[in-house]
Amino acid sequence: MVGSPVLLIAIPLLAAFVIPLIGMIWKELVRIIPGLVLAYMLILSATLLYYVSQNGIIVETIAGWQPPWGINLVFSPLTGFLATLMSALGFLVWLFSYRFKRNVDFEPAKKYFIFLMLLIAGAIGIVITGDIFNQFVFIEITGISAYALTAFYTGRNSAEASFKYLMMGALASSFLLVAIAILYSQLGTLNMADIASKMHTMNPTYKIIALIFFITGIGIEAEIFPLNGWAPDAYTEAPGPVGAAFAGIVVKAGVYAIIRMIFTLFDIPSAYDFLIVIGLITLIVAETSALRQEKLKRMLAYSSIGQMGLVIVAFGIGTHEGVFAALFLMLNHAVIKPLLFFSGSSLVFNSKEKQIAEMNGLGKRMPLMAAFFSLGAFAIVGLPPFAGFWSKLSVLSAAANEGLLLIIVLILIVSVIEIVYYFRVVNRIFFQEYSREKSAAPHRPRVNALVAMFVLAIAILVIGFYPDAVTGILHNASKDLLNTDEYINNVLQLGQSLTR
Amino acid sequence: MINDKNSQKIVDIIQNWSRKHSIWVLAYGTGCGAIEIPPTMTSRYDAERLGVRGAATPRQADVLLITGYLTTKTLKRVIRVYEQMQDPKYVIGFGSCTINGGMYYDSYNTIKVLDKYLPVDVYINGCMPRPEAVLAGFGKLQQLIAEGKANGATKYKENLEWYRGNQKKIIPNWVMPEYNW
Amino acid sequence: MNTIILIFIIFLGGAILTFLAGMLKGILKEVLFLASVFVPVVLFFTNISIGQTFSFQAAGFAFQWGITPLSYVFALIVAGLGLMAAIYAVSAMRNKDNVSFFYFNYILTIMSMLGILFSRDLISFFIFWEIMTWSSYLMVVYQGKDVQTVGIKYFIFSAVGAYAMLMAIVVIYSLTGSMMIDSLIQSFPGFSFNMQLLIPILLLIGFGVKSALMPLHVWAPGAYSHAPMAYSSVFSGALSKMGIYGMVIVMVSLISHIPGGHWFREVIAWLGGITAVMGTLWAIKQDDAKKLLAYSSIGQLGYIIVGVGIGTPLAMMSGLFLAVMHALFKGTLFMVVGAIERQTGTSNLTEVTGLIRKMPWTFLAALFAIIALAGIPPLGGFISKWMLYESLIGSNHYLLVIVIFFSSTAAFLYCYKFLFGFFLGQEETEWSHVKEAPAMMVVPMLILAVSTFVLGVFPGLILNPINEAMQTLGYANTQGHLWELSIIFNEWGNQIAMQPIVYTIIGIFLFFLTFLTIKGYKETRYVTTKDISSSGEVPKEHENLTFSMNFMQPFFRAVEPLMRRQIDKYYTGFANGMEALFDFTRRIYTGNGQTYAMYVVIFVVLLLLFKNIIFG
Amino acid sequence: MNMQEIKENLITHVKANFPEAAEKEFDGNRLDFNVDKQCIPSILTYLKDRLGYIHLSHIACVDWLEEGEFEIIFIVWSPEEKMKVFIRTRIDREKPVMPNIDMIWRQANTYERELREMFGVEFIGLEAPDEFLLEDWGGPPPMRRDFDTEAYADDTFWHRPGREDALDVREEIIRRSREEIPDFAKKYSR
Amino acid sequence: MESIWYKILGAIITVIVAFIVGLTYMGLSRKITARIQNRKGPPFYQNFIDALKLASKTSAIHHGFMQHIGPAFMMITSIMSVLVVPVLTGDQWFSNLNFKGDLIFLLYIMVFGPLGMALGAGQTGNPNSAIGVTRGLSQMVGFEIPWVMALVALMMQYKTASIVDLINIQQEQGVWLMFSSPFAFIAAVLAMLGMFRYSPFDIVGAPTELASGPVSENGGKYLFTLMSSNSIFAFAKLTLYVDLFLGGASNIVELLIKTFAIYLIPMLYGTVSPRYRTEQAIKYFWGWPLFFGFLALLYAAIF
Repeated sequence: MVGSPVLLIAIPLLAAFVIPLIGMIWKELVRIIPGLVLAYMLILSATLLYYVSQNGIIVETIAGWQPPWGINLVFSPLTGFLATLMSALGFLVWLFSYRFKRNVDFEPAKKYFIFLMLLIAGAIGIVITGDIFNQFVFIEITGISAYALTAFYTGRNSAEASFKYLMMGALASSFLLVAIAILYSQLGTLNMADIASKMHTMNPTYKIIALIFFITGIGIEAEIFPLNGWAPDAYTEAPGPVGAAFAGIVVKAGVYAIIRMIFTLFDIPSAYDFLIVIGLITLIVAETSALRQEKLKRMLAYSSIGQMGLVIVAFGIGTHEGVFAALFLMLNHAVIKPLLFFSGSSLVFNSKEKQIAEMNGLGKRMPLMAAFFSLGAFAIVGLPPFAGFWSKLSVLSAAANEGLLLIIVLILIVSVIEIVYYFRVVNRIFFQEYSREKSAAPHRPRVNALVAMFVLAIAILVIGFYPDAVTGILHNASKDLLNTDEYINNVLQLGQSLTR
Repeated sequence: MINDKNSQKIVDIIQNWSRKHSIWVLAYGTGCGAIEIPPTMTSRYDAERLGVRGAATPRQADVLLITGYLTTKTLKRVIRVYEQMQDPKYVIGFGSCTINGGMYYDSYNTIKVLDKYLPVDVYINGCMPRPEAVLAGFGKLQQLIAEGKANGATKYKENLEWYRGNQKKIIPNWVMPEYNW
Repeated sequence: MNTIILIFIIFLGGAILTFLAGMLKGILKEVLFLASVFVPVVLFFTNISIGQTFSFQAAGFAFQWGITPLSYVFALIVAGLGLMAAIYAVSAMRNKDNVSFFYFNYILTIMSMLGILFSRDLISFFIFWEIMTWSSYLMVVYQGKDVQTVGIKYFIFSAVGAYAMLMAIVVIYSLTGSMMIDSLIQSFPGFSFNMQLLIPILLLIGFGVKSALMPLHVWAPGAYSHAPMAYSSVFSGALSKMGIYGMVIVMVSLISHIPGGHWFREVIAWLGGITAVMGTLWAIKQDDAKKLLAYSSIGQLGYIIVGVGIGTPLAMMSGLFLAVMHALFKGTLFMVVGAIERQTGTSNLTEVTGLIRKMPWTFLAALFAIIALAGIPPLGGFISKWMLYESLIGSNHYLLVIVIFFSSTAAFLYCYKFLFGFFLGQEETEWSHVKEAPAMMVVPMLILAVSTFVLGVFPGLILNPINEAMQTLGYANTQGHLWELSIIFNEWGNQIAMQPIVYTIIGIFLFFLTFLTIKGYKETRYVTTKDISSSGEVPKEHENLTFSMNFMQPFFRAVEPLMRRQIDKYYTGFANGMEALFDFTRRIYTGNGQTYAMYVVIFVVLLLLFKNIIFG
Repeated sequence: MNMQEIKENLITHVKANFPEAAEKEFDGNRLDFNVDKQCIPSILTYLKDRLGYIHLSHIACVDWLEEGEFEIIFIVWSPEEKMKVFIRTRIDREKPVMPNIDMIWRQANTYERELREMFGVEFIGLEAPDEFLLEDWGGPPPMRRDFDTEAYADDTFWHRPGREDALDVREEIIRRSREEIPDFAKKYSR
Repeated sequence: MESIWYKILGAIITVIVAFIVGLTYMGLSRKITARIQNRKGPPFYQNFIDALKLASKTSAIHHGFMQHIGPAFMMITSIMSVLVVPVLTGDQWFSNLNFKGDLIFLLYIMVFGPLGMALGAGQTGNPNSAIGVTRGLSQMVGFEIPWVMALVALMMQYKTASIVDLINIQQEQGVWLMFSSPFAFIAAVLAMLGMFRYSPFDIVGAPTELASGPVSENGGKYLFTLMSSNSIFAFAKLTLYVDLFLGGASNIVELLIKTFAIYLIPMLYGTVSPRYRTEQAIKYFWGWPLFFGFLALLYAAIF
């Protein structure tokens, strides 16, 4: 044990408040400290994950209050996996944005890193908390920092996007609060495990209504159609690494919240079918919308929404394979989409409109960026031997095992659409003539950004060529999610923490 | 076997016999004489019974039949056609115009004497010669071939410079490939 | 170390090293490229034996690589043509931009094709299939022309095919719990009828796309003609055969076990027949030699599909033999076009004329290939055509044989057009500077061309492995009964003995060649092509007398009704309609916050209203 | 409208636009105008576009050797009115220059080339190869009246000497056919 | 080894006979055409004189290698087809290559020469030649279809692709195939009209229009080779028809009578027909001949 899971939340929160103070001492520390913090978190969570996989889950109580009364943190293979993923991504986002804006003055850098730390703290909090109200609080923390990061460029469009996000977020909070209120009024507890164990006693009507409000509330964060209106604008207007953070961290947390509700808290079987349907609708609408986009980041945003739809479909299948596939998808999405955002934002760095049409012929000017982008595109559409292939294969395989042929057909049709819009961009980058008037001027990214992208690219290739590197973790995580009883027992009996 | 003199003679006789009875005619229908060819070839006079047959291209033809006056412009083409024909080859001048210009004797643009430019084997007189005369002309040519006297092509080859000089006199702008044998 | 894995490691490492060596100057990348194609191919020919396997586990799937007699036949094509085209490519691609990228993709393509043939399990089959797809896609767009139309079209069709295949694979996996091809074949007869129908159809869509079967062929003309010619020869010669390879397995091992499967095979055979006819007709119409060859490839693949689809022993033999032959002659022809394009700068049949005296060796290769393509004895193309006809007649496909014969006769038209357009006709001064292609380009062409002749005289050389392959597919041994080293039989026992025929032909040819060439009292001389009997007219230097526009116009006046409809237009219309539809869905995201809020409210209200239906 | 009305109508129209044009009437469907050579393109355009004389039948040239002039005649035809109009103009014989009209009628190009070759009339702006009917022509324009074709032929070509006895067989022919030698033929007797 | 030399001798004799018979038939056709046109006409041996004259031309030009070997290609086709077709039934000496090839082989070896010739014609650079070749190839696509239908019908009906087998069947049954498969015979005869390239299907080498088309640059010995190859080829085709539909021939007289009877059909049809354009010719062949071809296939499928 190198530390307690609570540090995963506490340290970034602390860092967020300390950054402005330290900044007064030495400006550069504002940039360095988050990196150190995130690196520590990555090491911590990875070690904990290893520990958990060996010794069973960790349940940490806050201030000595035992569940179901006190707030507790659950570090299981699933939550640990997500937390590790998030801290790793957080680290890469930091690495990419270490010198993100050259000549930036003190203030925005400070703000940026404050909100990034808050964002990561909130997202990890959502994942590892065992208390439903606590989760709501973390969702709020994540949301608020996300609004702020959306408006980071302080332009008119950024403000508008941020405002939309804020408005939707406010709606989400209210629905979420209502749902929590219903649960509390009916069951008298806020602890997830406790709720889960008492759920069968609840009035079905209230149960369903609570579920609906939950889905609506968290669905806004998890980009479920039609609740995801904020997403394209926010992704487009936020800086590139923030888009990566949204896609890799925030949305993952939202999806986690939803599936935790449906898999653990509520015992409503038809909710799985609902997940499949809503996921498919999200997938189809998002991918078809992406086909005709003119702005790169907006296209990536829709693609991101579509991927989340696919994740939700995979979760909706509900079997071990389905969950495994969904987690694999989440992992791959968390690896590939940041690479696309990083390299894409580097490619259009010098363009005003950030249009796809401005990327003509950039492959010759910025070969490395273009190669990273193409690698990401190849991987995300699921071409072997890259990472995306295995997750797509798992999803299809899981669906086939359940006999859901129609889902397979729809997923594959959507994949074709995905191929079309990604390859249009790749074609533009590599095989169209560069024109001085129309194309964006080349931009040479800094070494830290290159390293960040390089790590992601390596990860794509490693997972692609040797998927067994991650499948073990994913299998553990999916077992953990599906085994509701063990979760309840572990939490209510404080799991491993008592024996520690 | 060809070197032997007697057998050469026999071969010559056979070859000349075949040439005599197989006359493929390339009719250069420049003037009004061309109208006399169809009656010669068709049912009434039927030149085919003598082995006379039309040829479509100079490569296949034995006889170049020049049916009438030649302007300087057409003379060029006639020379070209003649030079494209394969040995042995014969020329028949057909009608008065080829002999002495005929009614075009004072024309500023027609040649008057064909044999200054091409080696004519047989002239057929008349303006126009009727098919009987044409057949007689072919008969004369056959006779010459059989006797081995229809050697216009050899004459042309041997006296090429003289012929060429005459041709170039009225065709100053000479762009044709050289006839090199 | 296992030779199989060694081959793939050399390929992959060679590809990466070659790509990296592209950053350096000098001939390092060429050397690396040739080595990384040559070494594995040699390893394949020397160290790989049928039945040798290599197994491992990854991502929860069992992988098995090894070669079967059937895949050995196709691997011969891939390895042989791949090596020849590689030698050709080094010379053909010299001084081009980004050559190392070409080499990289080339090696990957060869590797993936061998991988497909080595795969004994569906998952690695699919992985290699997709690597082949995207590496070939990168080659199609390599020259940067019509990328957004031709390239995307190729990739969409490939993706649709591949995803159909993927769907079949996951369905098979869910049904059998195994990814092994053998276990699929074993358990296939036990599937329900719906699955028995669904799986072959899905697989055939996948394979049909690659082998340019009729409704799925629209990508082929563009893709074949846009790739560099050095690659197109592999593309058309070997890569399309991967579809045939899959089709053979599906046809013989799966469809035969469906009740009423022979109707299925009839349909495929007829599709192949229609493909052959339409490919041929469109090929005649093309003025660009690349397009002509592309359509011709479609037509030839149609023949192969007919042979595979009919599936009698003779038909299957003819299909596989034609697959080999097509690789040889179409590979040669694409190389010829590449050589001509390199030397003259264009591949338009109406522009280039009279190269025969400038590029005699190229002409010789083209002549052999064209004679083989036309199926004229004594070259190898004839053997395959003969077997195809005999098998069709023997199995009472009398209408199909007429269709095939029509297309095969019409093929003479484009064969002639190809040779005439490039090599014959007037020798124009515009092309008087043209020289023969470098030896590294000519030699591979000639080797391939001569091998068509060798296989024509001794078809048994390649029929032997084909026979072994067919025996593993469940056919009886046909040696001595349908073929011997130099004799082929039809199903009624009539025979064609190639050796005496070839000797007679050569004898007659030499006799008359001597007669025509004899000097002495017959003077034979050469004159230029300006010295023609054009009514006494002397063609001037700049006058182009070659007849090449509207070349087969009288023929098209007769067959016009057949060619009025283009399937491509329907696809384009469909795609445009889809884009318009998706443009509509895009408008769901209005960009207006109030609308989004309204969506949320509507969502909640709907869920609440229909909660009993949804969550009941 | 009968022919006379058509002619009067035409004359009024033409006169109104080209006052200097001198008309000359003929029987039947023919009408002549004498104009200055500068007016040629405009009057032809006018006839073609306004009055329906859409067809150019011919361009002819007459060599007025004694007057030192060439007369160029443009013949246009109206299919509706069934009327031929001759536009005549006189140009200097020493420097025969004419405006080119092949942008009005494409076929005028052919006639102009012929006139250029046969009479040496230069059409300004005529774009066509030099040679038309006469290839390799070295002499003066052969259709001019001062061109002596017989002398030229004697110079250029061989003549077969004729019969050995050099008899003038015409006398004998006339005697046999009991005809007189016409005057024009006497001119050519040697 | 002796038997091989006998075979070669037999083959040479066959070729010579074919040459003589073919030229004689062509001469007779000229004579008959002349009589129909109310002319005296040339003697029947006129073609021999022509051939001799062409052979004795003392110069010959070619425009390149392909034109030079084109006639040799043509000769391969002619001689190969006359060797593959059984000339005299049951005769050991003249069995030649009968058992080494069959109908499909014959179909394909028959286009070998024309393709080589077409290449030779293309090499000349004469546009007329190329035009003639395209017309010829297009027309070939026209008449091959009914011709192949007839052959396929025969092969299907009698389950053999060998010509010798077909002759044997006819002799065993005692009925000629022209009576037992009438539709195939009609289709084949209609296709034959195009195959012999007599009028109305002679647009390929139309003398006045195309300057004799593909052969327009060939003179002297090239033309001689082509002419003799044509005569041999004509004989081969006639013999093939006789073998397929008229029960073959066991002695030379029977052979001559039967072949001449077949030969009269395209010849007489030609003398009274004006010339078709290419697409008209193709449409002609895809009309009634195709219909009879289908009938033949139907007939073969039913019986």
